[in-house]
Amino acid sequence: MTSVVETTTTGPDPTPYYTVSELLAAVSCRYLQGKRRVFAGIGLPTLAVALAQKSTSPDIEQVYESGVCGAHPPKLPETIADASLATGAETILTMPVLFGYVLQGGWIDVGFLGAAQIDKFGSLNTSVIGPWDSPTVRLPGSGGAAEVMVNSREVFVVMRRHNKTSFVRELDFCTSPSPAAARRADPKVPTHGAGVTTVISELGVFKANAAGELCLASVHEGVTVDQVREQTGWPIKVMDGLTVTPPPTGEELRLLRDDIDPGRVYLR
Amino acid sequence: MTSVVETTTTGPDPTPYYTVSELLAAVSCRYLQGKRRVFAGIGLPTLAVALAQKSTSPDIEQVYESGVCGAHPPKLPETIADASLATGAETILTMPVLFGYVLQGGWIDVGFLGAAQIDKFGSLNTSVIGPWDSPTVRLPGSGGAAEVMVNSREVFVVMRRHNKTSFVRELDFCTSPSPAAARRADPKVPTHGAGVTTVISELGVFKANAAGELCLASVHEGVTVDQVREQTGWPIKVMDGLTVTPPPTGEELRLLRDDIDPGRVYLR
Amino acid sequence: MAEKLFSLKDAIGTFVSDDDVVALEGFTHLIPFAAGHEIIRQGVKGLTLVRMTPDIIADQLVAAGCVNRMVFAFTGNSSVGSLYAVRRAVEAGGAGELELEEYSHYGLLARYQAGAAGIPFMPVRSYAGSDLVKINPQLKKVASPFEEDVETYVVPALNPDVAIIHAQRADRQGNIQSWGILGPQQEVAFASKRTIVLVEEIVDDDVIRSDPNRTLIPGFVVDAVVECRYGAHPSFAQGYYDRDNDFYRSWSAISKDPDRLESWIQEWIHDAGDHRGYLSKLGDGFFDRLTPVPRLSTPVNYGSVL
Amino acid sequence: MAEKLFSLKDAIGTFVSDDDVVALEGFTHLIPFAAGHEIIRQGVKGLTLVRMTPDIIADQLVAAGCVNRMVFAFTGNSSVGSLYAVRRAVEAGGAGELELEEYSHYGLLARYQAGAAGIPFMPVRSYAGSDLVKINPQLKKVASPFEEDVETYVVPALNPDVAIIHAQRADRQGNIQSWGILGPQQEVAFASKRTIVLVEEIVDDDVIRSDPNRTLIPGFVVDAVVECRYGAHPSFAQGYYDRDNDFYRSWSAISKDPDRLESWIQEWIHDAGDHRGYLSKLGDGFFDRLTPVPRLSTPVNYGSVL
Repeated sequence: MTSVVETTTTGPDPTPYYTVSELLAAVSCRYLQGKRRVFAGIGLPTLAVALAQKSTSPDIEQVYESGVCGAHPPKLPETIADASLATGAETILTMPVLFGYVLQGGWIDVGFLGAAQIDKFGSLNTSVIGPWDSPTVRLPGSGGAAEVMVNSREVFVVMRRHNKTSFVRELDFCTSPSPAAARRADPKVPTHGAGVTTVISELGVFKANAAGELCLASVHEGVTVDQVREQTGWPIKVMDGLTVTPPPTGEELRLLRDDIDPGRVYLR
Repeated sequence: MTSVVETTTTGPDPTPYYTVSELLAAVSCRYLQGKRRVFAGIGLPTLAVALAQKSTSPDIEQVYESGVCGAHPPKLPETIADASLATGAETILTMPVLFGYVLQGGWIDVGFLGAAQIDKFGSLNTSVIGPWDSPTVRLPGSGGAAEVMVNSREVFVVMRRHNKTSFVRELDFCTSPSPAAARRADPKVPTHGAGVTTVISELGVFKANAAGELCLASVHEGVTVDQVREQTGWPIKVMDGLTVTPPPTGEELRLLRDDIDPGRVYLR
Repeated sequence: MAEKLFSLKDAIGTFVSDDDVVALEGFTHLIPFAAGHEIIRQGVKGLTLVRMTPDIIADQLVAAGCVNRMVFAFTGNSSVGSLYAVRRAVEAGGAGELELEEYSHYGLLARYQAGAAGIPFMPVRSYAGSDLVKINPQLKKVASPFEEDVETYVVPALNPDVAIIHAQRADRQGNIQSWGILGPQQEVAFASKRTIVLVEEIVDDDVIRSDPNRTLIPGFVVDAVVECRYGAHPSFAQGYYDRDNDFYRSWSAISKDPDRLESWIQEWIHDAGDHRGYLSKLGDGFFDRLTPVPRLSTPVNYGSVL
Repeated sequence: MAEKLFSLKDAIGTFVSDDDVVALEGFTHLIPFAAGHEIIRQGVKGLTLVRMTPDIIADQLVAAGCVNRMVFAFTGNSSVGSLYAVRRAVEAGGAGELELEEYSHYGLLARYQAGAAGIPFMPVRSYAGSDLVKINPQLKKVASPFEEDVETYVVPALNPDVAIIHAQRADRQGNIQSWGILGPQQEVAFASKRTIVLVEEIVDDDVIRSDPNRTLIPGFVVDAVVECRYGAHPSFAQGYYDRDNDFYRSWSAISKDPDRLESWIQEWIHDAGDHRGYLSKLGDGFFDRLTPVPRLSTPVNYGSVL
């Protein structure tokens, strides 16, 4: 995927050029409407939440794994535990309180995750490519992802790269299982949230159907269903009423570029 | 028991009059020699620890159930959670940290407890006199006593009243069991500390023998072994080398009266 | 954002109902007395009162007939006396209208911790050999899967309907800051379905945001914030007013005599009308003798590079 | 009272031995880099490194041959790069000399919590259906005794031989104060058999005692306090210096090339001689650009009636 998508001008709002990062941030932001508390790492989720705060959802709040809630950073933070996140924050919780009481306690509406691999029910691999004890690539591991998956009301996954090695039939390693996979493996352990309801990739948007299967709900401008099918490791279902993703508006792009990330820290 | 014990002058140190409170505080203090961290409620234990700090054990530290460690109260505190305990303290821990990490974590050398009833292995009743569901007297309950008993390296018990209704053959209710009682009831649950090693009463001092049974180790001045036997609900064993408790010294009394509790808040 | 500032009357009226499981917490420090009085004023009935250390506030609520059941670890008036309304309701020959569920301190605290953390139970090191396990079916054993023949007692999660606590200060979003002795307030707020917090003062956002580690409870956990100066009296609020030890010492005589206790409740709770009326009865200058000599914390620097 | 003030060299020399289980903690903030460098300087071998987020410090310790086994939840250089020494030691075709024990964040944190609390295990809500349970035998299930047919995963207590952490300030008795992002430092200090704390500054007793709620770790838990200004670099100490993001970004290029990595360790750790030498190499004025704009906390009142 190239880093710049050229689009044609459609309708009254002249759609400008935008990068994949800008597209993913703007589309993610739209799905945050009506949500209150988002648990997210740094990067695209930061942009999406910041955009939501400045547009449709002024009261949306980002909770950071480092324990910071109600952050008012004087500059765009570069890590989930930046000094700037502590400066002027409303709350910094201890780690047992953040993971135990906030996450496990069920206070998070939307968890934002990324992954090296995702399967059709939204289980995620962030541990290894290849066998665990002799991997081709050692990835970072779960971090808090396993907890975010289990404890958020729902999970959004942002996948910058959409191909058959990232959207796979079978994960090399299941780090963060979907609720369906959790129930199948351990039927007596209660599951809580809905798991992954929304995947936003460079090609389109998948939404979970009633059975929890991720189905193509929207393709981005210039992308065809067949292209998505070719780049996905499982036979995809397409939702009734498939749409073409509305591109970022001029206002969204202006906010992202001028207000939120003028230094283009995440708007790569 | 009267509140003032008259004693005869013996030896070079002219023993003055002293109250039961003064006696219990001074005797308790002596057993604290060589101990580092004491978990204690307010009252006689406060006096004993303060006396130890000012005499034989300047580094001894009192940890309070309220989370205060390294207290430097500007005045004698009236509760275990006094405002004055917070003023100038070195540390105030949260309650989960105090009970979980400090107490259960095994950082306490000596726990100080009181009780309405004690049995010969040092199990304590602080819940009810009579049956639990229809008691003659409803007592306060465990509070932290059950945790102090289980988790301290050893426990001192101070019993102001020594008679057959307080030193009993069988407790009306076992609130805080001795390690021996715990192992008998639940052999697979590990026990940790030694339980009650020392009981300081108005009549004398009991020490636990190797089997954990409390045996008379010392009688206070003017008290006979037979008197203790008559006032104790179980057939007592007497330790080899039974001593007469050395009475409070003039210096101990001066410190208690002039320095530690000049307002006689606890020196009743 | 939902409006979080409530009057005390509206907070109790909105969030506390008959037959609720209500946790009033505060460990000697910051006991929510004003909230207890308002519950009595509104005539709430059938409550299960959860409190690690039910003290005078429990005696008042029991005497007023608000409480059917008490979940507790230590019930008494610290070392200065008894709670006679509670004892009359529990002891043989009394009306016997108060059911008890008895724990030790950490047992009940661990129930809050498990409730807050969404786990089914919390292991504790206590209870082997205690008669508490005979009268409380919530104290159970499980085997450790990590060692042969090792068991531990566990207590189940507790999720009260309502937590009511008192704190020193909050902002309008309900971010709650407290210092001094902290008690189980953070645990019970996270564990409960609804949380009401009374504070000595609502402060500017900047004050809260100047010291985010001091925020014990984030606003999203709080349903109602009530500004209620001196609302912890006769308990205390570190740095605002000390404990009214005279009142504590006077309670036994009031509580021992049912008629006198009833009159006290009528006069100081019902007739006073509200917390303002209660303070008026205490009188101008009442808190002078309880006003602390200031000892301010040394500021720390939360700054970062701009 | 035992003397608690140590030089960094003596603290590591006294309390860290070959084959120890050593937890170096700090969540992005307050990572004890200077202590890691001293471990490398002293040539300690065979360590089990426990760390929720092994990052550059882990890459350095692994490259220097100090570590045989790593217990972790997330290993990487935040979002800016990889840890190539760790990867070379783990990936197929590499030397394979690094054993891994893998958790998620809360799984490992809960192990510290159980270790600190003296309980055999801690229940967590994660791990059902995860492949982590297939490769980590420490993740086990127990049945809830409170509900029919309900199970929960549990993790066992972890009690490292040594905890090494960094904090902003302490007194001579080892009472440790920290603010900003707190990480798992309190848990790991209480869980470990020995605890070494590096601090930016040793302050007067009065400073610590002016704000006792800020004391995260009481002195009795701490075996050695080391005054070590800038000892968290390239990590940061809130209010003292910010994170050196340039260094983090530069690490991939160093780490990717084993020769360059070896030279870096030789030059910046061994040849520098000690932390003072490391700071000299950074140069005068180095921290100017990382010095925060002050944002001081509003003082609170811990006073009481005298």
